[in-house]
Amino acid sequence: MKRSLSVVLAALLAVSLAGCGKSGGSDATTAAAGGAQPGTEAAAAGSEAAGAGDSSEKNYREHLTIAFESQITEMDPQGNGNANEIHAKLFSMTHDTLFKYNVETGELEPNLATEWDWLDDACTKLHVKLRDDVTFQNGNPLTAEDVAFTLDRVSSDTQITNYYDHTEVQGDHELTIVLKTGNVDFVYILSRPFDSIVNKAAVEADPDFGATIGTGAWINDLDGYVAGDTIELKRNDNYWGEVPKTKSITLVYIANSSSRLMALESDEVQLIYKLASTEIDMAKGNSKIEVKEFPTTRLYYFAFNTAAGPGTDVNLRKAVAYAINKEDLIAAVGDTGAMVAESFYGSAMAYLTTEFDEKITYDVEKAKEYVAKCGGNTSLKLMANTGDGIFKTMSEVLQEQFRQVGITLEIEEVDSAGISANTKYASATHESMIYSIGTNTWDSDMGRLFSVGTNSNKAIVDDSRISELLIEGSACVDPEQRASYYKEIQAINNDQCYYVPLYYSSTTIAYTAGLEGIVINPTGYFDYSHICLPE
Amino acid sequence: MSEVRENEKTVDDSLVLDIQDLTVHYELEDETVEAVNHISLQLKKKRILGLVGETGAGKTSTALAILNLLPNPPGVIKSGSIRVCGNDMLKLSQKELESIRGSSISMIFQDPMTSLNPVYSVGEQIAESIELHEDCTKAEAWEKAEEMLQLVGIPKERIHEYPHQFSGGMKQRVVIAIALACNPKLLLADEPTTALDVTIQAQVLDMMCDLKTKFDMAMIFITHDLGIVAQICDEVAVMYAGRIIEQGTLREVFNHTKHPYTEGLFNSLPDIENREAELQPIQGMMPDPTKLPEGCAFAPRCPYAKPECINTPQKERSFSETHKVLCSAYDDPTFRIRREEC
Amino acid sequence: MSTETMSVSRKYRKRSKLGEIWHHLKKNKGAMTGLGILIVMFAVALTIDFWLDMEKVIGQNISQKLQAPNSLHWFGTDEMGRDMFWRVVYGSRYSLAIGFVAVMVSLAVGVPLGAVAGYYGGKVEGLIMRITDIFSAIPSILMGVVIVSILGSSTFNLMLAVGISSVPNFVRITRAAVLTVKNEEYVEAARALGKTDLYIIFRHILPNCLSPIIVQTTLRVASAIVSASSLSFLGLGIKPPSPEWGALLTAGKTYIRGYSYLCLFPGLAIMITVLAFNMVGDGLRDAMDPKLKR
Amino acid sequence: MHKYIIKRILMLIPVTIGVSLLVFVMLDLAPGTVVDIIGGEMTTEEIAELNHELGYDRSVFYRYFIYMKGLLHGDLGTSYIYKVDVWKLYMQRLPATLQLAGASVFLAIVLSIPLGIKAATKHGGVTDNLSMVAALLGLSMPNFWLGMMLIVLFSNQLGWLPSYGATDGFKSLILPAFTIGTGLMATLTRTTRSSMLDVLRADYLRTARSKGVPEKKVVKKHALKNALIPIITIIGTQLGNAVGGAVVTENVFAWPGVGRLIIDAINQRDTNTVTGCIIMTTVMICIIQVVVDVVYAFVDPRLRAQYASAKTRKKPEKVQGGAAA
Repeated sequence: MKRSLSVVLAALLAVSLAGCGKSGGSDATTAAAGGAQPGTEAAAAGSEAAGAGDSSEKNYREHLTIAFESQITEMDPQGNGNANEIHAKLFSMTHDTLFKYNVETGELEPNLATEWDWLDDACTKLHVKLRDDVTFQNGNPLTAEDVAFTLDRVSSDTQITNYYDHTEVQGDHELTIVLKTGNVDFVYILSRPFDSIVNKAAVEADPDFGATIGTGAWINDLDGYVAGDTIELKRNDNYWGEVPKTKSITLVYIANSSSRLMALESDEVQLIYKLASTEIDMAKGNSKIEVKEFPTTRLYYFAFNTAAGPGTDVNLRKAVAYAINKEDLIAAVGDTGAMVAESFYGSAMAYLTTEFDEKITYDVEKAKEYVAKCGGNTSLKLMANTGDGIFKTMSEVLQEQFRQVGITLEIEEVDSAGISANTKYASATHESMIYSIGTNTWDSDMGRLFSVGTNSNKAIVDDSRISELLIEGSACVDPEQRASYYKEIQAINNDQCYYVPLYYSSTTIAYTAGLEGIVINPTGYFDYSHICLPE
Repeated sequence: MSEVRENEKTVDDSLVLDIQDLTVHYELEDETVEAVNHISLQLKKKRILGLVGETGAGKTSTALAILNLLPNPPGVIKSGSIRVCGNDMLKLSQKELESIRGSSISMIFQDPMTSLNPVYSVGEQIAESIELHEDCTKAEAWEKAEEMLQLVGIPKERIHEYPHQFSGGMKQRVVIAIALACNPKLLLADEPTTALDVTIQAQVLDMMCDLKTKFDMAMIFITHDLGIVAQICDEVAVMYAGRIIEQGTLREVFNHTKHPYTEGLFNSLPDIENREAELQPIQGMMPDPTKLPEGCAFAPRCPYAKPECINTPQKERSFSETHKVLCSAYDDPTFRIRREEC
Repeated sequence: MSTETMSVSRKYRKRSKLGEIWHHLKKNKGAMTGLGILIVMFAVALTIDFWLDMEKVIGQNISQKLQAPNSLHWFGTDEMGRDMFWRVVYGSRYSLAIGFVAVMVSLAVGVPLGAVAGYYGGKVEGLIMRITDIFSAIPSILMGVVIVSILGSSTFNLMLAVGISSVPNFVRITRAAVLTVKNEEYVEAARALGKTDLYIIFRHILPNCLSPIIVQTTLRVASAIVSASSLSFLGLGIKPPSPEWGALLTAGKTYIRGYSYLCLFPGLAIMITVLAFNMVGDGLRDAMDPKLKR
Repeated sequence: MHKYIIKRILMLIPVTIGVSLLVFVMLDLAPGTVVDIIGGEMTTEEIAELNHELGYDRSVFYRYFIYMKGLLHGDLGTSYIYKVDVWKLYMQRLPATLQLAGASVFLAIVLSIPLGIKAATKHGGVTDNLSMVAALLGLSMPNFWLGMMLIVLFSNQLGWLPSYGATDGFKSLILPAFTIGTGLMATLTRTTRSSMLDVLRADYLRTARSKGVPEKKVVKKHALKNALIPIITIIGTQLGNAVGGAVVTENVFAWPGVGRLIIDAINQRDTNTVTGCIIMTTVMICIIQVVVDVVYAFVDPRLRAQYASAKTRKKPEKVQGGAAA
C-alpha cells in the first residue's frame, strides 16, 4: 500500500516514455535512479543496449549544453534560498547524497551510505555507514566528519532544522544522526540534493566557494562561471561511480521558453526543460527533437490569509472553493498534462485521499449559497506574482470565475520578492494568494504548509489539531496509524478550505534526438549526470 | 560652348559680364516672389559697377544668379542669359560651372561673420580654392595662401588660426583673400563693408580698390551706401523691386539723376554742408514682391506719380549711350525731377 | 534670400501666432494624418464606455481560446478566449491616458526646475543639474518597480513612474531654452523695471521657450507610451483585467511561437499611436520653428 | 583640456554619492529584501540572524554608510545572491553589453549618417521622404516588440539567426544589435538630416560654392563637419544608454549583459549588485561623455577654445530627435 501512488505515477511515466521512445533500446531515458550504484539499471540500460548492439566503443559528443529556465544563483548545496528544482539539478551532478530515492520502486537506495537503520522506535537516532572508497573532487576522502559538518551547516532549510539535532561520529565511516523530534521520513529528506555532502576541509579553506566541491561525477569549473548566466562543468574522471561519457557540460540560463526551444532546434543546446504548452506540438513535429511530457508533483493552490481579513470567514473560503472551475483554469494556463487536485496534498505521497464527506467541486449554485452567507463581505484581494505568466493568467481566470458568483477579486501585482515579503507568517499582509509548491514524496513534507510559524505556510494556518497530527504523523512507524493522521489533516483542510488545491502541473523536457541517460523525477529532482549523445 | 556662341550675336570681347533680360523668382509654397525682373546689365573689363538699392531690391539675387548659385528651391531663373567672360552661366554643366566659380568669377559676401567655415583654418579655406583651380601641390597652395593673407594685410603667422579667432574686419579680409586667390576677372562684392565699423570699412574699401587695380578685375559692388559708390565706382545701376530703374556712368546718375527713386535716395542722405536741413525720407514701403504691379512699382511712393503709372508697363528710355532710365513720366517731354531743376 | 525672409515675415503679420502654426500644420500631410489618427483614438477612448459592453473586453470563454484572426474575432482570441480586437481597442484608453498624464507629471516638475536652473545659473543650476544627473542615472525600470511597489500597482502609479523618469528630459530642455532667451533685451528690460524673478520667469521667459517645450511634450507622450508598455512588459503595470497594450504584449509573449498575432496587434497599436504622436510632434516643430520653413 | 577632464571626473563624486544613496533608499522602499529571496525556508531566528549579518536590522543609512566606506577603498561590494564581488560580476557582463552597444552604434553610424546626408541634400525628394517615414516608424516601434517580431521572423520562420544569448558569435549579435540599432538609426538619421539642413543653409557653404568647390565636397567636407556636433551628441547619448544595458532588449534576447544583471538584481533586491552596477554605469557614461567632449574639440575649434579656458563650459545642447525608448 505504501508508496502505491508513486509507483502508479512512475508506471504511468514509464508508459508515456515508452510511447514516446522510438525503439526501446536506444531510448535510455528512464525514470529510474541512475547512478545510484555504479551501473544501476538506468545507467546500465543505455550502455548495455549499446554494448549489445555493438561491441566496439561508441563515440559520444564531448560537449553538451543544457538550458535552464531560471537562474542558478547558488552553487553551495546548503546555501541560502536554493531549495528548488533548478538547483537540485546542479547539485545532483556535482555532489552526492547519502541515499537515493528510486522513483520506480519508491524505495531508498544506498548512495554514499551503504546501510542505515533507526536505533529507536521514535525514529530519533539514525545509524549510517558510509562507503570507504569515495574521495572529493579535491582529493580528500569522504569521512563521517564531512557528513556531520554538512548537516551541521544547514541553516536555511526548516525541513532539516526542525528535526536535526546533532551527529555522533563513530570512526571514519560510521555515524549516528540524532534528531530533536522523531521523523520516519528523515532518510527521505536526506535524499534531496540539497543535503549533498560537502568537504569540511574545503569549506573551511574557502568559505565562499569551498562548498562547490563535492563527490559528484561533475566538477564545477569556476573559471567558466558567469554569475546568473552560465556554469561550466567538467567530468570528474576520478568519480567513484560510473564516469560520465560526456566530457563537459554547460548550463545556461534562458528565461524565455521560446528561446529555449529555438536554441534546441538550432543545436545550440541539447536539453531543455519546460516547454510552453503551445510549443509542445511544434517541438514534436521536429524529428531532430524528442519530447517527453510527464506529470509532476508540483501543486498549484489558492491560499487565504486565514489569520486576518476576509479570509477568516469560512463561508467565503467555501464559496471560493466552489467557484473555481479547475478544468477551465488548466485549459487557460494551457497545461495539457495537468491533473486536477482534489485534496490539498502531494500527488506522490502515500496517504493522499480524495474521499471526503463534503466533496467540493465546481458548483456555481453552491458557491452563491455560501456567498449569501458572507453577509456582504464578498470582495477579496489576490496577491500574485504577475511577472510569471502562469500566475497572471490564473489570476485573471479566477477573477472572472469569482465574478460569476458575485465575489469581487482585486489583483495585487507584486514581484517574487514582494510575495515573499508580504506573506511571511508573522507579518502577512495578503488576503489571498495563488502559489505553487513542489511536493515531495514523503508525507511529513506537508508540515511545511501547515506548521505554525513557517513562512511556507501561506494560509497562515494555526489549527491546533493539524499541528498535533503533524507531530504524531512524522514520528509514527505504523503505516495504518500514519495514514489515519495524514488523511485527517486532508479532511480538516477540505472542511475549512484554508487552502484550495488547484492542480498538479505537468512538464516537458525536450532534447536532441538520441540523447541518453536522463533520469526523470516528478518532484523535479532530475539527475543529468549521465546524459550523453552518441554520434 | 561653341554651339552657344554660334547662336548668339557677336560677343563683345571687352565685356566681362553681359546680362540680358534676367528674371529671378522665388517660388514658395503658395506664392511667388518676383525678386529680379527683366534686368539687363553689361560690364566691361576693369570697371566697377555700383549696384544700389534698398534691402530686398533684388541686388543679392542678381549677384547669386550671376554665379548660378541661387538657392534652388525656391530660387528659379525664369528667363534671360548671363555671360561671364563669354561663358553662358545658365547653360554650363555643373562641372564647368565649378571650374569657373572661384577662378574667373568670385564673390565676397555681406556678412564676414558667417561666410567663413568655422571648423577649418583660414589657411585651409584659402588654399582650397587655389588647389581647386590651379595646377599646384598642396604646399604651393599653402604658400600662395600665405601670400594672399599678407596681401590683405594679415600676418602670415595667423594662417593656422580659425575664423573665430579673427575680428570682423579681419574676417572680411580673409573672405577677400579667398575671393581673390585665383585672380578672378570679375568680382562680385555684396555689401562687403556693411557689417563692419566705419573705420574698418574705409580700410577694407581702400584695400579692395588697390587690389582691383593690382589684379585688373572688373567688379560689381553691391551697396546701399551712395557715398561708397561715389568713392569707387565707374558706373551705377539703381535697383528697385527687382528692376534696374536707372543706370549709367557715375557722373550721369549722380549729377544728372533722372529717376524719382534715385532722387529720393539722394534726398534721404544727410547733407554735410547744410546740417540744419531736414532729411527727406522716401515715404511708404517697398511693395510686396509677390504682388508687383503691372507698371511702375515705385508709383505708390512717387511724388510725381500719375494714376496710370501703376498700370502701364514701363519702357526703357535712354538719355545717352550709357544712361538708361525706367520711368513713364518721361513720356511727357517736359518732365523734370526737382533735383535736376535746381 | 533676404527677399524671401522678408516676404515670410510680412505674411506673419496677417495671422495670429496660433493661426500661423495651424496654417503651417495644415499643409503638413504627416502631421494631419497623425492628428486624424489621434482624434479618432481619442474619440474612441472617451466614448467607448458608452457603446461597448465590457463583457466583450473581459468576458472569458475558455472553449474559444487561442483562435487565429477570423471574421468573428478580427484579431483572434487570447488564452482565455477573450476577443483581442476589443481588448486592443479598449486598451487605447490606458495607453493614451498614461501617455498624457505621465507627461503632465514630468512637465509640472521638470519645467519649473529647468526654468529656475537656467534663469538663476550658478549654484542653484549646479545643484538642480546634478540632481537631474542622478535621477537619469537610475534605470527607469527600478524607478518603476519602486514607485509601483510602494504606492501599489495602479494606473496612476504607473503614470507617475513613467512621468518621473522623464523629468530630467524636461529639465534639460527647459534649461537650454531659458538660457537662450534669458539675456534677451526684453528680459533685461523687465529686470530693469524691477519685476520679480518669478514674474519674469513666468511672464517673459517661459512663454518664449514654449515651442521646444511643446514639441518635446508631444514627442514625450509618444515615448511615455512606449516606456509604460515596457514597464508592463517587464511585469509592472496595470491591474488585470485592464487590457493595457504592454500587458497584452507580455501575455502574448508566452505564445509568440504559435500565436504571434497575440503580440502583433497590440504592438502595431502601440506603434501606430506613437507614430501619430511623433508625426504631430514633428509637424509642430516644423510649424513653430521659422528657421525650418521651406 | 586636462583641467576640464579633471573637472568632469570630479563631478562624478557627488553624482556617485547621490546615485548610490538613491538606489539604497529606493530598494529599501521596495517591498521585500534579499533576505526574503534567499531565506525561503528559514526559521524566524535564522532570518533574524541573516538580517543582522547583512545589516537589515538597522536603518538603510547604516547600510549605505557601510557600503560607502567600502566604496572609498574601491570596493563595489559583494553580491548577496551570487556571493561574488560586484566588480567581477560587472566585468563578466560588460563585454557582452559593450559588444551589443558597439554593434548597434556602428550599424547606426554606417547606415544613418549617409542616409541622413542624402535626405538633407535631396531635401523633399524620394530618399528624403522614404527615409523620414522609415525613421519615424523606427522611432515609434517599441524595442522589445520589434525584437520579438524579429525573432518570430528570422529565428522561427526562417531559422536564419539564433534567438538568444551571445553564444553564436557574430550571428547571435545581429538581431539584438538591430533591435537596439533601429531606434538609434531612426534618431540618428533624423538628427543628421536636420543638422545638415541647418548647415546647408549656412553662408559659408555659399562661400565654398562660390569658390568652385564641387558640390560633393561642399557636402562631405564643409557641411558635414559642421553638422557633426549634434550627431556626435546623439551617438554619445545613445552609447551612454547602451552601456547601461539595453534592459528590455537584453531581456528579450537573453543577452548576458549588464542590463539583465541589474534587472535580476533589482528583482532579487540585491542592493550591492544594483548599486555597484549603476555606479559603474555612471562612470562609463562619464567616460563616454568625456570622450565625446574630446571629439567635439577635435571637430570644432571653437569648442576647443572653450575647453582651454575651462571656465564657462557650455555644452552644445542641441539634441534633436524624439522618442528614445
